[in-house]
Amino acid sequence: MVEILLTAQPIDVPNCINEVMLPESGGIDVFIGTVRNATKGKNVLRLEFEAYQPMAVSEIEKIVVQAMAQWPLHRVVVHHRTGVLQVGEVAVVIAVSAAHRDAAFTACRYIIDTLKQTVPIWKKEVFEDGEVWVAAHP
Amino acid sequence: MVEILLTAQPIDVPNCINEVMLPESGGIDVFIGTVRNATKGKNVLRLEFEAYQPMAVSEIEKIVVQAMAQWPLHRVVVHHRTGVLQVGEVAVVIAVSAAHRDAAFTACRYIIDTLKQTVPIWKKEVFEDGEVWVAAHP
Amino acid sequence: MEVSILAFGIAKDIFSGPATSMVLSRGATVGELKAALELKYSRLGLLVSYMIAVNNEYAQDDLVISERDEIAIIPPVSGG
Amino acid sequence: MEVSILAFGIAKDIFSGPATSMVLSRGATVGELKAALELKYSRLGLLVSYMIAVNNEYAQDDLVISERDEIAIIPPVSGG
Repeated sequence: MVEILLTAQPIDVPNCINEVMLPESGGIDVFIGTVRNATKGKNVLRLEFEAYQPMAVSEIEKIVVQAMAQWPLHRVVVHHRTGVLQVGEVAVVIAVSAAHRDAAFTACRYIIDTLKQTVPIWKKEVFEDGEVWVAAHP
Repeated sequence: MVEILLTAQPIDVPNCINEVMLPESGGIDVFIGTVRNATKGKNVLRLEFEAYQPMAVSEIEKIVVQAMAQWPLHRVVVHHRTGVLQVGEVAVVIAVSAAHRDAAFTACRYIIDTLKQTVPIWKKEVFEDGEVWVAAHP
Repeated sequence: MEVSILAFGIAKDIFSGPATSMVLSRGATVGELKAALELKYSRLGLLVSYMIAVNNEYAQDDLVISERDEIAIIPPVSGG
Repeated sequence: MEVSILAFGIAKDIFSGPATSMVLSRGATVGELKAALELKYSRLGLLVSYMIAVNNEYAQDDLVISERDEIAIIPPVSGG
């Protein structure tokens, strides 16, 4: 019903989608976060994701449990990459299925928004002239 | 930048997603509508979609143009099936990419909501004991 | 003038086919076409609503129809 | 008692490694740990904010720490 994965391997997006498609599901929403080639006009060479693994998984679980308590969902899959990612690579996939689209859209948005606020995963952007841990400084 | 397709062939979901993923895109939202196995507690055997082809494509184009005028989107792909579909098959895919997730989510939701209101495509649900054109009668 | 009206979805059932034709006075409007259709096909009145499309665009009642127009009846849509 | 504190993200740079250790009085709280850390590592104060996790849960300042706890410093997260 719920599948959460932190992985150093490339994320298999079609597989994430297949996992949530059930005969009783009519609406599926999928969010895919990829590595952008620029931040505030500066070229990004690559990203590095670091996770506090057990706590990150447990915080994602909490978010998914909260989402399933609020909306009538069928299945939820959250896969998040760790390690070094090149531009264009998939950093996160959130796939949500429900009987109707409203629950799928709303829950998918809730999960990614909350994940970005509470889950102990850190992103370092590497530029031509240096690197920075995102969100650390004002 | 925009790809709209009405097709009697199965929709290739991974291909729709690949079409919208650009190096400058950080957020991609994908809606997938599938054939549910039941409506209001009645078993659905299959669906039939009929489209007024040229007008359907032109109405989808209008919706996408409106979405691109309202939100900073990179690419939009809309594929919609026609003909006979079995339970579990994909009826529609809407994939939207943008630099940030807010535009992708909001535009994807706008496109599917408006498509269901204005695009001349009709769905017939076939049950064990009959069939009905959806939304035709009060 | 005689115009042909394409039918989709439940309108095909109502017209017993993918199109019907109507004889209208020259300069007739979409509103007049709808009135004539409803007279001939009383089941149209049982629909939630329906629209007329002229040359692939939704048409208002005051639009004047010509014989060369592609006209279609658009019952409530249900795609997606 | 001596406790070990795991570091992630920018906290690894600040601690110059993946963990640091602090000597605290028995019965010390998370708030006391934070004060001691900020005294030892002044760059912590330059962060937007940071949290302490105890046994994989975000901890409030009044939580009492024991030597067996798994303690981690959680600088502002940026996953997704």
